[in-house]
Amino acid sequence: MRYLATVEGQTYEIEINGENEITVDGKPIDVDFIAVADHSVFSLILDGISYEAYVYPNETEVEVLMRGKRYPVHVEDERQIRLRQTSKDSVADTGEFLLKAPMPGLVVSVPVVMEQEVKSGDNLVILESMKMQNELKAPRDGRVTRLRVQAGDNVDQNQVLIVLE
Amino acid sequence: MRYLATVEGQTYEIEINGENEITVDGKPIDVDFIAVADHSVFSLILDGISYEAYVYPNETEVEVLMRGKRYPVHVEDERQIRLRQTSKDSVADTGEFLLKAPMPGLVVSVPVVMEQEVKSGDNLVILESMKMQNELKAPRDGRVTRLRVQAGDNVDQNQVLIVLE
Amino acid sequence: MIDKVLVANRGEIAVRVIRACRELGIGTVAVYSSADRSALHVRLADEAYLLGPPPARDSYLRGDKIIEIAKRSGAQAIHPGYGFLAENEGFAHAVEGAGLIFIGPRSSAIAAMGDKLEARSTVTAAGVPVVPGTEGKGNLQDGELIAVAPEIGFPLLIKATAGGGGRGMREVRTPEEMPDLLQSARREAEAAFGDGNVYLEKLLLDARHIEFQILADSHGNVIHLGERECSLQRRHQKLLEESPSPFIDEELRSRMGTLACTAAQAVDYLNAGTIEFLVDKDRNYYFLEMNTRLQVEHPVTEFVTGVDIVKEQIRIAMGERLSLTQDDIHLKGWAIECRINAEDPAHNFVPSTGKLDQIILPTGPGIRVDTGVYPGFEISPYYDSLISKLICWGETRQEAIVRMRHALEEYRVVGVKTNIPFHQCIMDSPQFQAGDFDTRFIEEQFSLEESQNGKHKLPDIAAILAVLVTHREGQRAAQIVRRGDRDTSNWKRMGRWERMNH
Amino acid sequence: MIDKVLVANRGEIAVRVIRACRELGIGTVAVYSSADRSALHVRLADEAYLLGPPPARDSYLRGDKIIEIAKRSGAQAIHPGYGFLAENEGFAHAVEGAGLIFIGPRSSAIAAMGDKLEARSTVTAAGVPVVPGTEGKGNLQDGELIAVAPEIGFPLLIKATAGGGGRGMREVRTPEEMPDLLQSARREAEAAFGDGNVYLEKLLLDARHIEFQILADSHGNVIHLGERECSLQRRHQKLLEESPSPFIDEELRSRMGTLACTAAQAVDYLNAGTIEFLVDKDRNYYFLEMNTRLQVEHPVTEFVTGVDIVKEQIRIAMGERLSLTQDDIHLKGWAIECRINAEDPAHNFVPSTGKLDQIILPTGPGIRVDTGVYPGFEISPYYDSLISKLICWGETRQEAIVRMRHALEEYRVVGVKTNIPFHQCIMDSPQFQAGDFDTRFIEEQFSLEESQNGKHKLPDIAAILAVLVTHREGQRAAQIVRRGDRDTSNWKRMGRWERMNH
Repeated sequence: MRYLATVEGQTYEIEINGENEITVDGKPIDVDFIAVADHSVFSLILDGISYEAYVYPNETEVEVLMRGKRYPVHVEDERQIRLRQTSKDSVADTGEFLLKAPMPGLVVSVPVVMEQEVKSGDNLVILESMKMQNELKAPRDGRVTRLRVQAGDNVDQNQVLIVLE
Repeated sequence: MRYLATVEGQTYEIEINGENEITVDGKPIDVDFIAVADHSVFSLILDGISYEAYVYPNETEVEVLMRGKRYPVHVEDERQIRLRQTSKDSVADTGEFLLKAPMPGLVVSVPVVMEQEVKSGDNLVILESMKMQNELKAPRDGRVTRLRVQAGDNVDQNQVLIVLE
Repeated sequence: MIDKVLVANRGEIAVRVIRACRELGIGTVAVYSSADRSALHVRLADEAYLLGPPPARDSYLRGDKIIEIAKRSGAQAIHPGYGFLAENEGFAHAVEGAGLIFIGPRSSAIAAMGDKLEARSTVTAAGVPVVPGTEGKGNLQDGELIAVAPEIGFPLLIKATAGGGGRGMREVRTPEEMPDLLQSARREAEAAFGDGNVYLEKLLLDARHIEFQILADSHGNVIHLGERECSLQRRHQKLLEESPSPFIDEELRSRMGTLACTAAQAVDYLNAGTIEFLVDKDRNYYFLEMNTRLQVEHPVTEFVTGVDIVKEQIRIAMGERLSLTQDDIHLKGWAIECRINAEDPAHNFVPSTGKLDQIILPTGPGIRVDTGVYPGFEISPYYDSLISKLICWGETRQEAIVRMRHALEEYRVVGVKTNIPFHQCIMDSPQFQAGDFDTRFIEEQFSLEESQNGKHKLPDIAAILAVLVTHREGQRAAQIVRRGDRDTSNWKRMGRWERMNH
Repeated sequence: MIDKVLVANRGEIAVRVIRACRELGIGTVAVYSSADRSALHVRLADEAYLLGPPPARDSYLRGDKIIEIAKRSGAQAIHPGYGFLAENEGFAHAVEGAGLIFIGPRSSAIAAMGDKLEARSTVTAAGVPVVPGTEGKGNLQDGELIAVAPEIGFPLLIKATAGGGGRGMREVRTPEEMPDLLQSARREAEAAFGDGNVYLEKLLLDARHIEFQILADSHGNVIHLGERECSLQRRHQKLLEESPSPFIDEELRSRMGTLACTAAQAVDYLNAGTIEFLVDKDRNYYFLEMNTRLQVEHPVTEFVTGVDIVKEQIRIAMGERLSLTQDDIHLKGWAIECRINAEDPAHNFVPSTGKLDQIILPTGPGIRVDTGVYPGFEISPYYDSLISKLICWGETRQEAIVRMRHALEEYRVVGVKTNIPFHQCIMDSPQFQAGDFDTRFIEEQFSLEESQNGKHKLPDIAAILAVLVTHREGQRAAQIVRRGDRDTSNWKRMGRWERMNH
């Protein structure tokens, strides 16, 4: 199976041939790779050097956290590479901004109302989480078209709070 | 659901009525009972006193390990109580002794042969595990009727090694 | 005599206090909110009683319930930990009024030091220098504060009169920012402390935050246990502390320590407390405030002095004399504490909640972990994000740093994100290693992104790991699909079987 | 100069040595058997190389491979830990021959002390008293040993000449037992050390096992770091050690310590070593043997002296002078170590293997854990059962005991059984608390069953817990059955759907 992995502007072509055998940009390398403690933490021995990292795959990238440093890696497999090569990005900019809760918490106040025009930097929601009050601000000018929460609501992470148009 | 729990010669009649409500020998008691770290370790708050224990149910009894002390508890539910009351113990003593491996390990030697008459205390198997040699002895006089292992075998815990008759 | 103590707190500090009591042969009573039934302090205490629902105002801030539980359970004393009711004069007073012992200062000293304005006038009168600000001018309105601000000069700080821990605190760089920031500071202070009053203070640049631990018994003895360096802060929250401070020599330590004892004596202080100073680059020092309680960072002092501060608190509360004199206190080696928070340093430090699927703690010599969590515990969004403290001791500062670097790497937390990578970057920073920083270091001179441009970069290894994990996940997904196929064919088989038998 | 060390061991001691190297800025090379790919020492080292299949003779005892890996990886030195090749004179000699540094004594000293018979003659010549036995009589045959036994008197001990750690050791109470026990001792010694030679030694009753830690540099300096009390043993395996010993006062410590240094000097000793003594109830002491390596129980000495013994070993190997003199060594407070073994104390201590599903470590002040495992790791049957060491320090012995009691209770291991309950019973024992025990205590005066008849018995709580868990399990089983029903009906639905569509 062939993959392209892009990290910090550099792309590596990595092919997985077997349990312990990969090629990186054409060079064959012996790897010894296991999961530690079932998941998220992985141990890799490569040419005798012992590495360990957290690896978190998510929708858009694979996050690798190694020795306190974070590497967001974009990984494509063969199918995705083909897809990308044959299609164009067809998603249009809808012009909507969805204010999502960056963390779970309690809505302390919502200093805007429906249809209100707001300026970039205006407070949209005051969210309390872990004893800190967080001011969630408008990233650009716009108009409040949906208002999904009110003071006193408990919200989950990534829950949509307000929509601007 | 009604249970009989016998520990150290004393039998308690315990009825579970709800999530937090039990009766012990007829007395209702509020309990607050949760599993810690998913399994094996349990936390119980009873009249404000906080207890914690390992609880290991196995085929014949429930082993409770609390504050360094071990309590083997025999638990019967309603169905088992009825069964016991209506039937007699019908298992006959077969006269066989199955020597099982008390631990996983390597068989170092088997100083007996088939059909050999052995005396109580004779070595049947020398088993090496975690760098210690363990002499597995005959618990009574008898004759070797089955011999399932030989020197060099790796055995699992509870695997039958030798049968005496 | 005290033979049972109620611990009016949660998390690592409740656990810390429970441990100290147990070792003194004293029984312990935990209190908890319904979110904390499985919390470590509930598990470790001899007794545990429910306070109420998760929000602090309904549970850990319910002083009335806490006193009632103390009396009902037969506890003679209450240890407040830090935060929650620890510096609430009214609570301390109510505890005293209920005939119980408050393990901390007298309520009068909390009042004197808790109101930042009064504190500053008191210590000024005792000859201790303070940072210029609106101290001693009463609780001013926004208009008055805006008017007086230019006299103090910009930049300045808005601080909550009743506050601490960075809550209700705002930095103001220009006069124009004053109205908005006053409003948000008051709102946060009101929410955090039930008191929206604020005051202004000059913002010292190139300053270090250095504090002295003091102990005072009821027989008039006051000693200090040396200093803690607490300049590494983010949003005015301490992140990392050490003792001693690389900035302080024996002469300055002795001078400031004596002054700290003087400040404590000015309010007839009892029990453990901390005098916070700002020290500018010319070694001028100014009294900032007194924390009339146990501090989060007390373990670094314990490591270098060998004194168990929490046990001393309890002994003092029992009326015992300090067993140590100032001459007995010598700092040995170096200790560093990293506060481990459940937050994602790569995404603007948003709090991270959820179940701790796995924790692998660092172990070995010179390592201490104070924690309120364990694998399997669920981090709720109701309380602060501090989940544990990692403290390392070394014979020298250099050794303590190296030990901490490796301990941070060994410390594995799966299930929530933590700021461990952030601490790793600080340990790797040449400026930190050189002891060359001030209170602005983290926010102005330190960058998580830049620190990643070091010599130890391994993008190729990251790429290989990312691909190996992606491949493994893909194979697992394929297996599930295959199993799904099998299930479908089972269904089909079952269907056929059913047809045949109907 | 040493800038890379190969650690020829596994488990907690390999991890301990890796930590010391890292803190000295020295690179580390781990070696491992195929059973240990995910072991902690492999995870923490900079480099890791496979030795071979799980059995020690094919992996950790392959001195030839280890030396080859050291040379290939560029390591200049090898640390042997304890066990495996640590006291193998041939290995030390081969390491020296390969131009590498053996972090330990010279091979000549290992030879002199490793052969128990030669050791006893050497120290006798140096004026150190020894336990009566067949020392200096060469390797006797069974017949000769049986003949000489009555001269020594019963009870006596058969001990492996090459041995240690209780392997190849047997107690003999009557002359009749001699032949059988000689045979089994030789067999175990042969398997453990590749050398079936044994000797006899008088079994001292009411004796304590007390050992002195010594450090010797290549410049002729020898110091001791005080004693360790190691009398608590089961089947001649140490279980629990402390420092200082409750039996030793300053005068005796000084006298025995000086003697220990003399014994070390008699073999021109280099690096860390331990002189073991038996001390009878009249305070007569006898040289037992010298362990020419790091001991399992070294952390208790580290806690009370503040000396990092493993770092000292490395510094000595680099040719440095000891930085401390005898006058610098003062024992502060009290330290106790419990060896945590994967074994079931309730079932005759059978080894327990399997996956460590969960580990909750004790934390807080005065606690040190040295471990070779972590949650998720699988305990294999190939190596010894020691999985970690829990070490507690206290200002007094009493405090150390209380801290240990609670730490043992906090230490939760799920997946394998451990001897933690056994240690808890020892901590609760009045005799242990009074310091009143000898080497026979565990086997003759201490009973796990009897200790359970204490005042803290809670059979009613045990009954309630047993029923609550049984009930919960029953409900869970019922749910699975119900889910099975639902699945069946899905199949039925699917079947109907298929009929309709065919």
